[in-house]
Amino acid sequence: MKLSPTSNLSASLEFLLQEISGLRSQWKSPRRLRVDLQAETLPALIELLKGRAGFVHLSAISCVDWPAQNEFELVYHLWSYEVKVLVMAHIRIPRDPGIYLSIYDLYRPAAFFERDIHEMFGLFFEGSPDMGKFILTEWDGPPPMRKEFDGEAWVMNQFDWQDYQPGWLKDIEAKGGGITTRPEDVRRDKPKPWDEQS
Amino acid sequence: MSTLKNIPVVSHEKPSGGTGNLLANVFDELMAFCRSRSLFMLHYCTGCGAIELPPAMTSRFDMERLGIQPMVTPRQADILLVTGYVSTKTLKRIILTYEQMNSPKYVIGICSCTVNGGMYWQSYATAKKLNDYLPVDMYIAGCMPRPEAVIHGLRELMENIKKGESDNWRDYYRRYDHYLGNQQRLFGENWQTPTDIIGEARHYDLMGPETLGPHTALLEQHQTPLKPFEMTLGLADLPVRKDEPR
Amino acid sequence: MSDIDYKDRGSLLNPLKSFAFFGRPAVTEAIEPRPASDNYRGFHVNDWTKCVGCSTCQKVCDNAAITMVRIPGLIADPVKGIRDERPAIDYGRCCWCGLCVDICPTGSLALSREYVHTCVDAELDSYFVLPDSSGMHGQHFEKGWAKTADADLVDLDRQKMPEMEPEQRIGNFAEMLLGYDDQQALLEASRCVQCGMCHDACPTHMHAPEYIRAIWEGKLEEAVAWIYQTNPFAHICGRVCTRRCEDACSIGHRGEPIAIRWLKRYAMDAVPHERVKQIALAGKVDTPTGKRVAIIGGGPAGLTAAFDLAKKGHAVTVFEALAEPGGMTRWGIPEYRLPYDRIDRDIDVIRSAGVDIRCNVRIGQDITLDQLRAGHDAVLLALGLQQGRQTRIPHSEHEKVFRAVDLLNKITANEPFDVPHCAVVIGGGNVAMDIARSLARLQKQQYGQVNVVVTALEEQQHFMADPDEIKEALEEGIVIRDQCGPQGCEIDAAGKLVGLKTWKVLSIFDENKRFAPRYDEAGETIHACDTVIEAIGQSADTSLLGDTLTEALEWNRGRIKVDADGRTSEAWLWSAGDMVNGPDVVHAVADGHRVATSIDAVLMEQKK
Amino acid sequence: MRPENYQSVNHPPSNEFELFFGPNHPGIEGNYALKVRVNGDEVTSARADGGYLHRGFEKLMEGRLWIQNIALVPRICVPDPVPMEVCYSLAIEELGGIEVPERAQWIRVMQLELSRIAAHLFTFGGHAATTGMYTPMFWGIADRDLILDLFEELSGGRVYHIFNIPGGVRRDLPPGYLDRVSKTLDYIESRLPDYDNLLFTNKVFVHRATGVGVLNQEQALEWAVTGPNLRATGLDFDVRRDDPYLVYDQIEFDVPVEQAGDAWARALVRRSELKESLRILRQVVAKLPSVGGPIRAPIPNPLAWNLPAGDVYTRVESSKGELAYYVVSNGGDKPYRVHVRGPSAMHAVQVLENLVTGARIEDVAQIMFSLDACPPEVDR
Repeated sequence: MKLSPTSNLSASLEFLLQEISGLRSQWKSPRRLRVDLQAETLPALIELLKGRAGFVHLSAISCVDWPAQNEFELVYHLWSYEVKVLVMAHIRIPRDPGIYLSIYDLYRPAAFFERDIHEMFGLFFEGSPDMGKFILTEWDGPPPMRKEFDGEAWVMNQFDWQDYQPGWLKDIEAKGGGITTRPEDVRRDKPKPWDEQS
Repeated sequence: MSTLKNIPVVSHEKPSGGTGNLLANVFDELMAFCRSRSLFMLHYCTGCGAIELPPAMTSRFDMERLGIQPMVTPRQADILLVTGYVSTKTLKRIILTYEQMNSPKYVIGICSCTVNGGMYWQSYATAKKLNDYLPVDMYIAGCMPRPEAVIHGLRELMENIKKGESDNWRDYYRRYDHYLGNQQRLFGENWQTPTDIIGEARHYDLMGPETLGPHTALLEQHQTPLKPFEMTLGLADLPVRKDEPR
Repeated sequence: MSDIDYKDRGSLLNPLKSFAFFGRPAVTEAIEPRPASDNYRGFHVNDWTKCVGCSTCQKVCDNAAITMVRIPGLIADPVKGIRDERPAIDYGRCCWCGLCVDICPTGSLALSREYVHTCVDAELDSYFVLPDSSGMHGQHFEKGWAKTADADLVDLDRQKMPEMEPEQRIGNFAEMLLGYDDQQALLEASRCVQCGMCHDACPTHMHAPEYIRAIWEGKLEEAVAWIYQTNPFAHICGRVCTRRCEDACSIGHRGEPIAIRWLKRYAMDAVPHERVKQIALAGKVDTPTGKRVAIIGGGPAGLTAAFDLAKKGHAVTVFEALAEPGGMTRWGIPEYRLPYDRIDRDIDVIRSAGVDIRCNVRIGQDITLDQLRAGHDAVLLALGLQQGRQTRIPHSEHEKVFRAVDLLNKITANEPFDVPHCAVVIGGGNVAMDIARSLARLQKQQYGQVNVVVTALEEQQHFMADPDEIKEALEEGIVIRDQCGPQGCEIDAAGKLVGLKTWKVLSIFDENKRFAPRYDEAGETIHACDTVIEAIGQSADTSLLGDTLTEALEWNRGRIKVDADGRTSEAWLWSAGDMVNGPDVVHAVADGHRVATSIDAVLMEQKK
Repeated sequence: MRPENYQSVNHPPSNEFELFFGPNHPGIEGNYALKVRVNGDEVTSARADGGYLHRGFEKLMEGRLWIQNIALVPRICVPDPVPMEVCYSLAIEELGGIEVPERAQWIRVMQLELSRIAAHLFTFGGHAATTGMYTPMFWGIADRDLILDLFEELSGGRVYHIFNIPGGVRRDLPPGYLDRVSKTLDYIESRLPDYDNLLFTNKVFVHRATGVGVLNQEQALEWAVTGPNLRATGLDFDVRRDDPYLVYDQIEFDVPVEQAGDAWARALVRRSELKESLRILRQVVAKLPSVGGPIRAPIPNPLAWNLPAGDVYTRVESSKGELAYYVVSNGGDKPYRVHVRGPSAMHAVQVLENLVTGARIEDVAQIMFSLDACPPEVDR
């Protein structure tokens, strides 16, 4: 079956997707179809979409870190120039060991996105042409986009800030005033008195 | 560069007191005047503030009427314009570039980011205070500053140069240990640049009390002698990727 | 598609057409900086006369560029919600997004059209600026990006409290305000900008920003925990607090303040009572100290002190003269404003802390003060103000002239009395409204129609009563006649009360701000009625102290003199609450805490 | 290492050189680098090297409130910031179920098209300069400045407008603004023939740009090329028309298409887009006075604003191609994850590497500018 923009789009696309087992689909808007499926069946879906439904454009691969579930969520955004629908295919893979298959052989742009995700999340894609560093070549910390990496704390530890001593501040301090709240103070959660007691 | 010794050393210290020859400083002042009227600005877009430089350079705000024009090579540039945030990766290149520039040289930090981190104060990827790593001559406030503000800052810099007040480039030699220490803190102990700042400081009589210190000692410990520069970038190791359409 | 054909390979001569531009004036601007546009986002200016130092700008700043600086010499008035702090901007962080301007609750902050600032390395301190209205370099520049009505990020309108319609509520004493539902509470809580002015203004310094935040986050138990940090009269204050906090609220400068009181009420009502008890008693000391404290008076001050002391392990006994504890909150405030089951809940929490409350025990009659002193290590007097003040106008000793507190007491105790067919209330405070509205309800129940007149010296907009109360009273059919100075009760030949004579008030205070009303006799009015009720204030009945003690104590204008901690000149005796501070629930609570701290410190010192 | 240790460079005994092309190089757009290997004049292989402008936006945004991020997003693409703001705002509005008032939508379209004109004028200039012609650059930048003046008047900022906010826009139009927009449009329209004479029908430029960096349609689809670069290969696609957002479905405009897929075709598509943008703007200027109503839907207090949990993928057509935001909320007051899909991420890495390989060294800069690759979008 080949999709055409004139046919009843949502029905035929859903009919096509029935070939994938364990797949749930949901129309979020007339041009956005969310698909949740098992990680093993994703290559089959992608092959199906590209081969039979004209989804030739890989718009992006997004990665979301869910440390509580110990999972990475990968979202493949695929667009079809023919039927003008964007399919967002969501899969979950375990954070450990954090390895998944590359779709480079089907979509060339995947190389960039997979490399980026590898750099930022430490998720390895088997079969991707280049998993070398691209942006973070001078970075030897943990993959920064992982939730457990607290960028702000790292920055506070790594850098000093300007210690401004302007004349007006000295005058005010001489009169007994001065800085009461620094911007860093309001960013911290206030301590709760009952936590101290216990 | 082996001809370094042949370059005459010019003393930039003004003779103290007014007892000397009235004409003694005339040459220096003329030099300073001329210098201030032909500044070459290194064409390096380090951050987002660079977007306001093309308007400043071209017809509308016309930097060239001040004698300032972009220069593509650091070897001939006088001004290093750091246009906004500098990521760690860029900062390394900026320091290399700065050290390659010929003295006297001036650094202008524009935008908030060069002062105290700016917008990206939380970012793990950017350096926060430019003056930790390089001596800065002029700051221009804004995020980003308008071309008028940039030109205003450049005029201030010209004025300072004419008066002989802008000589922070010496500071880099005199307090090299300080700058190197901050660089090492950010880039790691093994950090070294191909320019021999200590040697140049000795040669040009620019040694200061803080030229040498614990950080330069660390540098001497870690540094590997510069080998004759092989023209290789390690590209051979990387897979050559030429996607053929199927 | 394109108007240039791709097959058109162009011409070498085409560029020469640009010679048409030869000799035309250049587009180059003058070298001096141009003036910026009308809403340019340049350096900050801040109108210090409008700025209240609420630090909302600091919270919205995404670049952590704003530091609050305390400046001695500026006005600092927690009651009005003004701090002597002003924002200082770090131009090494600022990105001129203008969010601080759009969110500024008072509208004091703006961005100017000034945009040039340069400095050398040694002058880098000039990047840290304390903006005032004079601009970055003291030169005058017009305001650029300033607050406009349609771009305001502050939500100025509060969620409307659902309430019964006047027709529904007038015939009964059911609670007239229905309370926020979850959605309303969430929306109302989300309006808060967490400035903490309310915390500063509150006599007992309730953690209002924290519990509002917790309500917004949906953590209602955490909200209750925050409330119980400072106030065991949580249900009561959630309904009838005089809410100094809302007067200080920085949103209130241009809009309606956050409904802090209703949010407290919402949180307290939403958490099950048993859970509230557990939360409230967290942190109670397990081991008794062996010290005994007697508290005279079961009102807010006494019970707050009792709660605190009991949590610290002291054995506390409260002696209450009336049948139920709660003081004025129970005996003075009508049920439609504060249902009795809510008072019972608060009392239950206090009781569960181990406080022994003995009702119907009148000091001096059932037990003497000396006995108390002998049996306890400390005694706290928290009698409250239970005597109504009298106007002492002619014929005011008539039997149909009542004190408001006495009638309210009767209504609470469900004691029968003759409900007047037509009543005139003297006084413009909350008690006057309470009695007027209570009588109106009774009249509606018994006679089917409302006939109550409230007269007061002040103009209606200057009444001491809460504006909401006045509005609701009017809705319920009560007539308000302002600027009426009572001159005497009219008695007919049979000795029956027939009215109240008033003169029009010209002014209330003299030039020294002393109470000295001047009247216009021509404006005489007779308000026909069968009952007159005086609601012009209360005083304390300190007769139980006995002559010796009254002699021994130091007094201050008719009130017992206490030190900053609430201790009287007698070392074993403390005093707190309305009898020291004047009538106010939340003040009494604050006082209770203060006295409890003092008593605890003294007792623990003794123990050592 | 001491000065006496400096030694002269040893050249390898062949025509093969490996060069750093950037980051400090006049032929590179922004702060970006290519490592190229050349054999004589011909580039035999190339690797892109990004990250010089990396600020970790996606991480930063996770640490800031929904509304605070509006100041951050325009910085992701400096020459064309409005699509960034609009795309982010659209994502939030979709997550929060906020209905944008119609007037705000028209104002957004106006900004988007003004920004597109500004970005295209900038790109022409750069493209011309890489072929050694500086006059178009001077003209383009000076004319772009007139658009920036309009932006300054509207939003108070020349380059970073920060004018679009979730729910709508931040201010209403200043009085008489549309007249000034019209005047500027007239002026720019009158300049188009001059640009044609100077650049697009200049035989020197045509010869220099034809056949350079040729992408056929198959390759373009293969490498996920979008925007003008894709349309230059003959594929008639524009997000504005085919996946409409805002009020683009009420506006009449054509999608310019070229067939050749080389640098000139790409320049021509941009040139025609300028005209289409002018046409859109004329319609907006005509329409806006009749669209009343508020400029912003009411949004909650920004300091206490939770968005419902969910995820959304919004995309807009920026001057560089398809720009998309993938925003995930876990119900909190800050984004849980934001993924920015900049169009240049494709053009500046894989496409550029492939197009440069086999080209001549002097065309490298032209290829990069003709792709209109914007490094900050790649690095984020």
